[in-house]
Amino acid sequence: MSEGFRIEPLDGDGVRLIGELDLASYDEAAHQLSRLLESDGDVTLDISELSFVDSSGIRLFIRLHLALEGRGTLTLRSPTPQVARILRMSGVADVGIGVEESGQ
Amino acid sequence: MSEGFRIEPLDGDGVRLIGELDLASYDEAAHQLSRLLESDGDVTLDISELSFVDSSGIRLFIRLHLALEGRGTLTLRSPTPQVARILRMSGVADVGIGVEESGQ
Amino acid sequence: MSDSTTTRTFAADRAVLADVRRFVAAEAERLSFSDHAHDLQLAVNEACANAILHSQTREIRVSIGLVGACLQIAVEDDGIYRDKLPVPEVDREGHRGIPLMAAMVDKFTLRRGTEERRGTLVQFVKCKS
Amino acid sequence: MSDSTTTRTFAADRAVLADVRRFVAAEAERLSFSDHAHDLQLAVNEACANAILHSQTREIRVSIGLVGACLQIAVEDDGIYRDKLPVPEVDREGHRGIPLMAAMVDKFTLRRGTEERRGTLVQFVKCKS
Ligand SMILES: Nc1ncnc2c1ncn2[C@@H]1O[C@H](COP(=O)(O)OP(=O)(O)O)[C@@H](O)[C@H]1O
Ligand SMILES: Nc1ncnc2c1ncn2[C@@H]1O[C@H](COP(=O)(O)OP(=O)(O)O)[C@@H](O)[C@H]1O
Repeated sequence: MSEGFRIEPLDGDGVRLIGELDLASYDEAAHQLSRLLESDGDVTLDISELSFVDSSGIRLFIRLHLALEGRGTLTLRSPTPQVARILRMSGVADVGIGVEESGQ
Repeated sequence: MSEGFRIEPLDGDGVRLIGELDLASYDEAAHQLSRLLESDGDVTLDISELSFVDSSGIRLFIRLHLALEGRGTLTLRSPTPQVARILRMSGVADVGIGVEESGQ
Repeated sequence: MSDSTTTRTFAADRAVLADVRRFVAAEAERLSFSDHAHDLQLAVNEACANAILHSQTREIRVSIGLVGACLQIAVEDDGIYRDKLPVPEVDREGHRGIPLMAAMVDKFTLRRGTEERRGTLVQFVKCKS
Repeated sequence: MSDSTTTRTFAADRAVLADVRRFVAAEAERLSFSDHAHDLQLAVNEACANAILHSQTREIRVSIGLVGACLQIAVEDDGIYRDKLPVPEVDREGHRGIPLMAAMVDKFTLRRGTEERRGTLVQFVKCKS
């Protein structure tokens, strides 16, 4: 995995994405996150410590969303302002991905 | 319909597209061609007199192809060299649309 | 662009696309670029179609001239570029206007119209091969 | 570009993308464009990712400098631009690299590498708002 990206389990439920999600970290991220799809229901990713996301990252979020096939909702929690802007511009919220900005 | 585009029935089977297929002629072309999908089987469009096609035209061909859902094949017959080049560049043959260039 | 630049203004209506293409072909011929007329027509057609579909402009200006040995075409509207990206995985559309126009020319430039400076400018450069 | 242009060469490998972004951020700071560092990083990241994925180049050159009051960045590979368009309706991919990079800057230019003149050049201009 790219030294600049990792995924950590959260105390309660779900996982936290940390670092930079790009073409270099895509494969490993996709592999790890696909396991979250095995259990039924909603998937929440804490992205408060995700400092950068590129088109590969957007692609990954949209693939996860489509893989859920309505069995649950993908939620991206607490993006930094810059990541939130890229998510908005990419239209991910418009296709049904939950984006919970801090303070909401 | 745009004065520069029309569709004519052929003597035998199928239809001929004549003129310029663009954003202006798209709606009427889509409407007329959708009727060809009602009968089962292959759909062949003679495009030897189609002098221009833009991204709307490519979109129409791909939609017809997808609407056939494998019940038959869409074939574009005898494109002019310029239209053939745009079809090649657009990858329509790669997704299963038949493109029969003259002399084949 | 040079002295011999021609500019024509078109209404932002899909019915003008055929006129736009005729204008491009005539100018390409005047400037000895007939060999490239089709590719230039298609590029300008796509840029105008985008202005018509996405910019809410009332008119579109198309300018054609020579810069050195190359033909340069500018397509300008008075709108704001729509930054929100489509999601092709979900909308199932091709969104091939910009890729197609870029593939038709040697150099493609996009200057997005914004709220502070309205007007999206698309510029094409085509050189003799 | 001006005298103060910095050029760095990177291997065409996805592992360099983090270095590319650090380089862009450092140069943006040097040239007083820190406010725009993120957008410039993302634009250059996408251009380099495309060179890595599509151009078969061995290396990528990134140049950053000022042109008047604007920052100009060039990303160049040694490959041939892949003209064949994807078919998003069928491949179900987003193909948002070029739309995304274009949305990050004021002006986006693409000069396609061809067999006769290899090397795709992507150029970004970002001005203070
Ligand atoms: N002249 C314009 N004014 C405003 N937005 C534009 C303009 N040209 C392009 N766009 C934006 O760029 C997007 C991509 O354009 P394009 O590649 O032609 O595909 P499509 O038009 O099918 O979406 C458009 O959906 C729109 O958001
Ligand atoms: N540097 C490059 N060299 C060769 N081809 C390129 C380059 N950049 C882009 N392309 C072509 O442009 C297409 C669109 O690129 P992009 O918008 O980033 O989407 P994607 O990379 O997902 O296809 C690519 O599929 C490729 O055919």
